[in-house]
Amino acid sequence: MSLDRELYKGQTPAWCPGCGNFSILETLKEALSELQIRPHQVTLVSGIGQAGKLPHYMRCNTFNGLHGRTLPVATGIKLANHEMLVIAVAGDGDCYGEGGNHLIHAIRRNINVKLFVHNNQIYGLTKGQSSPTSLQGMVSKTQPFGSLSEPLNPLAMAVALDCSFVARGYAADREYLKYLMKEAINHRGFALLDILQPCVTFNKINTYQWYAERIYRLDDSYNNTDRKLAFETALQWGDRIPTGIIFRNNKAVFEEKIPVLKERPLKNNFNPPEDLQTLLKEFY
Amino acid sequence: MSLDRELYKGQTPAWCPGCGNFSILETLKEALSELQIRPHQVTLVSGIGQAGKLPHYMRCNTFNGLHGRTLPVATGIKLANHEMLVIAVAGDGDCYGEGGNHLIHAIRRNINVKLFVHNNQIYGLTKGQSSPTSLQGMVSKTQPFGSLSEPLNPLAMAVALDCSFVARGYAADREYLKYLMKEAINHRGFALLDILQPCVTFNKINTYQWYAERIYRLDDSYNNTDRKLAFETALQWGDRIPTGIIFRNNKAVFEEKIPVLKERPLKNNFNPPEDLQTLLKEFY
Amino acid sequence: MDYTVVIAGEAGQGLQTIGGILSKVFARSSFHVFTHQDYMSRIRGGHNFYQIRFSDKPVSSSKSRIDLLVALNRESIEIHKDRLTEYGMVVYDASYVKKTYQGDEFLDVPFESISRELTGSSLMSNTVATASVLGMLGMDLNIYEGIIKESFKKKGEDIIKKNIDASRAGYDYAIKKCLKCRFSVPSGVGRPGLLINGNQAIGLGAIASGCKFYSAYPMTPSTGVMIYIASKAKEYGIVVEQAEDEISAINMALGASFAGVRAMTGTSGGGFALMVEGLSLAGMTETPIVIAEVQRPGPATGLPTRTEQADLLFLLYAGHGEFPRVVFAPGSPEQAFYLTNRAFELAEKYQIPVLILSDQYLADSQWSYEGFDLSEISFTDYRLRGREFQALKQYKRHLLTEDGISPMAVPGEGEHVVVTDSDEHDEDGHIIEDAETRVKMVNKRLKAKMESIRQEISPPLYYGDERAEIVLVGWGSMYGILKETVDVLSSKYPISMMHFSQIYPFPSIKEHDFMERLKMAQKAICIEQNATGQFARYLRSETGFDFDLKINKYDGRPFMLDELIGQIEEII
Amino acid sequence: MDYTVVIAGEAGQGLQTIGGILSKVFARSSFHVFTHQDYMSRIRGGHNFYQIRFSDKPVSSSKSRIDLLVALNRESIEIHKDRLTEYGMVVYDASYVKKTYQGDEFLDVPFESISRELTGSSLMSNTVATASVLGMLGMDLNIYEGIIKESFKKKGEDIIKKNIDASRAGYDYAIKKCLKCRFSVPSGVGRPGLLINGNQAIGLGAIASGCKFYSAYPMTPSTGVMIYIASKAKEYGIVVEQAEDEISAINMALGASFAGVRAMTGTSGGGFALMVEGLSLAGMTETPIVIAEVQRPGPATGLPTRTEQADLLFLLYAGHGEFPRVVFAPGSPEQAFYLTNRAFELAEKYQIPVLILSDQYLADSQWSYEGFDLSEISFTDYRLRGREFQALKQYKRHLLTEDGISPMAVPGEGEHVVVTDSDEHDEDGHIIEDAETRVKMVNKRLKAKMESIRQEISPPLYYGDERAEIVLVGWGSMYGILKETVDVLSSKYPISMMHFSQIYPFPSIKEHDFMERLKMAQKAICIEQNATGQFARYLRSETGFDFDLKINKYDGRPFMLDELIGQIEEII
Ligand SMILES: Cc1ncc(C[n+]2csc(CCOP(=O)(O)OP(=O)(O)O)c2C)c(N)n1
Ligand SMILES: Cc1ncc(C[n+]2csc(CCOP(=O)(O)OP(=O)(O)O)c2C)c(N)n1
Ligand code: SF4
Ligand code: SF4
Ligand SMILES: [Mg+2]
Ligand SMILES: [Mg+2]
Repeated sequence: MSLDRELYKGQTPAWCPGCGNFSILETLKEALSELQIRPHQVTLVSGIGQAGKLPHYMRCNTFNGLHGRTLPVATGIKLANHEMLVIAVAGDGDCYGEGGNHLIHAIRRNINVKLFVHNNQIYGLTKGQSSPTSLQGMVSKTQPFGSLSEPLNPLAMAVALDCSFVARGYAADREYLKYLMKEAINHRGFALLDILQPCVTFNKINTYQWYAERIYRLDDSYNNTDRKLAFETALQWGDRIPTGIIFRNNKAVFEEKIPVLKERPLKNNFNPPEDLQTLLKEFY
Repeated sequence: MSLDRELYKGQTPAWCPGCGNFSILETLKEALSELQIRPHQVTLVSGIGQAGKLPHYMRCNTFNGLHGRTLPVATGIKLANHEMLVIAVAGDGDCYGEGGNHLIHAIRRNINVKLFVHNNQIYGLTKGQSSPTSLQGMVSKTQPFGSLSEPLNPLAMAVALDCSFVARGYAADREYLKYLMKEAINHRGFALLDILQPCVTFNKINTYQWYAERIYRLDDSYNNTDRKLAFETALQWGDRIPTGIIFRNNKAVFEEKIPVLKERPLKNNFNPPEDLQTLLKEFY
Repeated sequence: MDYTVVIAGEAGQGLQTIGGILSKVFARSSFHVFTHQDYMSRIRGGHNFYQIRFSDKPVSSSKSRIDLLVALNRESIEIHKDRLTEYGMVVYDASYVKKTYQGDEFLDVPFESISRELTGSSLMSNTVATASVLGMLGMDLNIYEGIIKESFKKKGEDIIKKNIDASRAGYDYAIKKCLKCRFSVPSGVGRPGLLINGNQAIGLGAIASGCKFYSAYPMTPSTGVMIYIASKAKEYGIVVEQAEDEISAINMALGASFAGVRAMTGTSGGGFALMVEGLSLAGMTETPIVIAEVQRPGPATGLPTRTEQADLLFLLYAGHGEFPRVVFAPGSPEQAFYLTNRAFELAEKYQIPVLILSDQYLADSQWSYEGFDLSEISFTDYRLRGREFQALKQYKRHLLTEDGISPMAVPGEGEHVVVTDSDEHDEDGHIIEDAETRVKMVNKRLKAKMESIRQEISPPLYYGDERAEIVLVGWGSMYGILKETVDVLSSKYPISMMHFSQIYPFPSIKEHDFMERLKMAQKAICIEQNATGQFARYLRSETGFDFDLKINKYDGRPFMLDELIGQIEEII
Repeated sequence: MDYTVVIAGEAGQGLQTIGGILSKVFARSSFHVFTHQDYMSRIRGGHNFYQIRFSDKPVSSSKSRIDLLVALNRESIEIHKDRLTEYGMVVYDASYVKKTYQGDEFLDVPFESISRELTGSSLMSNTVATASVLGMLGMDLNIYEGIIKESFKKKGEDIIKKNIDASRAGYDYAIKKCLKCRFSVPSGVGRPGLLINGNQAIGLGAIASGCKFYSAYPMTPSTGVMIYIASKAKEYGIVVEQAEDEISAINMALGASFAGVRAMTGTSGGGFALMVEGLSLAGMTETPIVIAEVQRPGPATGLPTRTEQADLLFLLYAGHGEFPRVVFAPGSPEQAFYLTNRAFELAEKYQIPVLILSDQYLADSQWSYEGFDLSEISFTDYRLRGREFQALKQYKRHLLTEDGISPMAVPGEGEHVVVTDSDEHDEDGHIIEDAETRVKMVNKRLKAKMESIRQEISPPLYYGDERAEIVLVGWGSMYGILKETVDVLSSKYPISMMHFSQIYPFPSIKEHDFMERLKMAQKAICIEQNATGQFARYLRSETGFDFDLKINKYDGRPFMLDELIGQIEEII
């Protein structure tokens, strides 16, 4: 039995009509409702960008922080309350540009946080500069000679870092996206779900049509526990772009390795210690 | 004919006796002298850490900047003067921890900068906290439960990012290290050379002996242009640890794609424009 | 004659284009023009407006009341109709907004259907709208037609013709139907004016000063500086690099500067917060850099597209440790242009970071001018290059000198090596730890230089009654509004303005007597767009002077002329 | 009786162990102890020293002159021998330093060969050295033996025995050979003392306040706080996380705080520079956080292991936009302990960032105390949890209230959702852009709270002559030295100290009359460890008061008591 989706109802989105973000929002609500996760049982942590506004458009605990800093905040929340489902919602500029370092280290930690990246291959909110995933040659007002850098392949990078769950979804393939979201949420460990998201206003290259012509779902026979295969699959980008769970493993989860969190969430342990004298004694 | 190595003579190192940094320093001088690169033709950019002190211990142009920020400074220098050889000298904490984001994006740019990482798998200068490459379980005063994160594999990450030159050296294998340094310097494009460097004071796990038992040189038959093979090779870490050029490609170099730099280095172009009236006219 | 035209609608409806063109027409018609923009942090929808004031007398601020409202949607009418002046008019497209408004003040011009009839598509609706405004104002269409020809040159004759047809139809329609229009716009006297906003002026000033390297990370409202410079990169041989983050942006610029080029970065408060460590690095390594900080209301993300002046104290003291800096806060695009040049000169001469503190109000406001005097722009190359460098017997990057300025050579241009260090260092640039060298270096780097730098700082600009009893004190983007306020109120009161644009170091009160004027005034009012009165606090820390009257606005919107005048009259 | 013992040698020779043990022996012998450390930014070699002063009267600073120098290498003798007092002694191992010094002041104790003879290895040389000092001082060996037993408990009886043998041998040797020793150390009166340094005191204060989350990136001289807390993590159920950088450190702590635990981070100036955007985020989201900033000389990397007070103004105004904060600068470990507790209380009560500004001098200096009064420690849980939260009909994280304090609930503990935002937001925490809500939120978040917070701030500590003509003003780590200076000079002059440890907001001058004292003084001297007189400038911005006498030290070393007294007497 899914929960009533009205439960998650939030403010009216300020996104452009037709923006890929709408489907991501609706799909997330669906996934949560099907998983029977109530609004107060999940915290969405977002940064700044169009993607970062998502939590305002639904109802749930929300920390909408700084551009690029979703993962540290999410990590802090998860460590303070590991019973909470913590999802970081980020843009491609947010998470692969400004916040790139945190991604590397969140993956290394394998903290049980879910990262959903709205990858529109552009800086949307700031009006169309190229992002780390923009294709080479994309011209913008700040890149008059076109984007000169090789686009970041977040999935290949994640596989290289032995990320415990690596997947790609597509905003317009909602059924599959919902499945991927649910798998990511159910996975124990850090999960990166990169979601290709058309930006109808600024990204005139990677349009709905562009994606539609290229995107396919990985089939059931695909072995997503094979790291080398995963690496090869992650490198596919061109005429055919795979979506699905590229890689997963079952390595130990960060917060489970911390002895202090064994018995209860840190937040339940908020009182100061009573035996301060013991501490003081050591200084004599 | 090599240049006289006295040319590069600098201050007396303040490193601990036996530290792996000494061989890196001497090897670098040798490599430069054999390549006949004079002190004023190279700029070393370093951060803060034991590795970051290296430029003071030789003679050459030096920008010893902030912890973690070698690559942006090096990028700025290279863009201002692409005729200069620019080498960034960093520690593992410096470059994979604090500065992790810059590494990703320097690789994406493929700026023709060389990055030599003194990877001692520890924070040396700050007295032995674990670093991003420390093995799991390494206990330190700030990690009482041991390092809980999976060590970063910089080579696998670089291969995933399609870095144009990816190599690993070992401080104590000086001949080979010199070869790798020279190859990195001669390569056109961004080059990451990760150098395993024993820290005799704080790293009691990854000692000279530990490395000696594991390290081998990739043999001549190894095809370092095969990205998948490179990925597999980069993942080797355990009983046997490969050194050598793991991966290379010949993709276009960043600064060569910038039309403005076609004719001469930016620094030679320092005068303000004469036709300011033209600019003004557009505003009428 | 002094009219305010407001174009209002949703993001994405093209109101910036209409506003931009109308302003240009007014400026080319040799009127004085002042515009400001009010927009939301979204790409489509919501409510934005573009406000233009033009007059045959100088204008440098906006007013609350609207003479002509171009309403692109229904909401715009609801929001702004109470702001209309007595004979104010609203022009709109009733069929588009699906409502017909009754009343003399409403003029329904079918933008869309005119466009569609003439060109087969609704694409030229905005052209119709623009031209109808000119019709209502009784102005000529020539200048607008000229602009159409320029802007669509690349798109070909057909597009030009369609636009011209659409504009004529809109124009004629408005003239015919707007019987209630009482506007009377004289035909221009004087020469066409230059129209420029704060961001462009900083970019222009940078290029004029020989800036060859600009690295930044996009951030509203500073991105305009980057966009302007990027648009000239190819022609003027400039490298513009979008960095992965602001930390990288400032460190790249420092690298480029070290290597021998004039370098700059720009951002807003949140991005600047990330640059603070790099700022301190510039201080320690004595690497010149110019940083534009275009403020928006904080803290944190705040109101990303609005205006505030709340980063002043932050900028004055940003960075750990002590090092010299200069902080400028231009009051107008003109000041921004000249001060950016001065920023580059001082940065290079003293090998220091120079900060240009702007804000969204200045960044997005256009001012008109007869022109800029390019002969006021200076350029001195303070670096040791080529032969001069080669000829030296020895070279020490951080040589101890009496005035604190060490020779700054371009690495690679001579056999000597150039060494600098973020650690405390000796004259050679090598790391040291002893107390003696430390003290010498602080004395050289900070103390010796700071005193000379102070000599370079001009006193505040004083405007109005020489013996004013009321002195309005402001800084940065308050310039235009304070100046007009003085103009308006000077008929009633002995009033003047004291405007600070060269903020730090504080202008020498030994050599300039401006503090006397302040002390003599019966009422000194410090007017700032922030909640805590940062400039007042700064002035007190420098002079001990305490304002007892302050006007602070912190809702993210600029002062309107009449609003400020009202507030002043209330407290004096 | 008032002796200064200095242990000097290379990094890595174990002088910190010797110094640490000797200080502990003195404290346990019920003497008053003050130590400070001088070390280089390297792991081996160079020159470091550890200076201990102990006395039967309270001591809170170091002196230039040395009564007993333990020289672990030759350089140490050369560097420090001129600092010896009239009957001062040097103890050293002539065979190890390969030189025998002539003169009554030199005592050669063969640390190494005694160790080798007794234990077969040179490993116990430092034990020999430590004990020889006790012998020279004519003190008892019991306490040291007790310490040996405690510290080597885990290593087993054999090691304990070897150390005890070595210590006895060294002790006996010194007593026998040191015929020139004139030290006279009374046997302790009173109870053994607690010995603690500034970093430990902050860590202890944090744990005592219920801090459960500490995320940081290592940075000298702040790392000690992290190390102390980490050492107690398991026992006290604290999560200590080494972040990938300082940006992550502060954002993690904010996340943890949002989720319901008391959280803290610590760093030094350069790391703090990277946290500034996060600080502003704490301000906007009203998330409590405590940040320790342990200063070292800047700018940039500066002198990483030395001391300075040059980040004051930076901290007061760090962060873009305006938001409330509290800044404390404890003057001693005792103050650090209590103020850290107060920091947590205020952070939670007002939902603000609280900054603890320390420095290397305070961080690494040990003070002795009879004890700390744990009943002075307060704890109130200001959060809405469990039933209380569940019982609410509705919940708004940023509810507008008269005192500006909104209910802070722990997410997940009730059905209501907890929403906050770095953008300007409404009561629910959702993003807004309108002027009205903006103004209300600034009034709530900043203005309403700031006034109540000011009421919580205590006036400066006044010590000495009530009608002093000379008032020494200082802040932070200047406390100990100023206090002793007053003690010494009060026989000659009517002198007093005014010490600020609760820096920001500035203590209310309406409610406290400390400024009157300052104005009445004939000479007010502001004494700071920085080059520009930051506190003096801050005081002026708050009160208009201008110091005409200032003493500034910026060589990275702390003031010595006699040095400061000399400087004061020179200018008064
Ligand atoms: C520190 C900082 N730098 C820059 C910005 C300005 N900024 C806001 S959103 C954004 C990029 C948006 O791109 P992305 O993250 O891809 O999100 P999208 O809008 O495309 O969803 C930038 C640069 C900021 N808010 N903070
Ligand atoms: C912003 C900042 N954070 C922290 C430090 C303190 N710090 C100096 S070196 C260092 C780490 C050193 O480790 P690594 O980079 O691996 O270099 P190594 O000393 O091991 O060569 C740290 C954390 C600093 N200087 N600046
Ligand atoms: S700009 Fe692009 S990403 Fe942003 S709302 Fe519009 S379509 Fe979506
Ligand atoms: S601490 Fe380690 S890395 Fe640093 S100098 Fe000593 S041995 Fe080398
Ligand atoms: Mg994006
Ligand atoms: Mg290291």
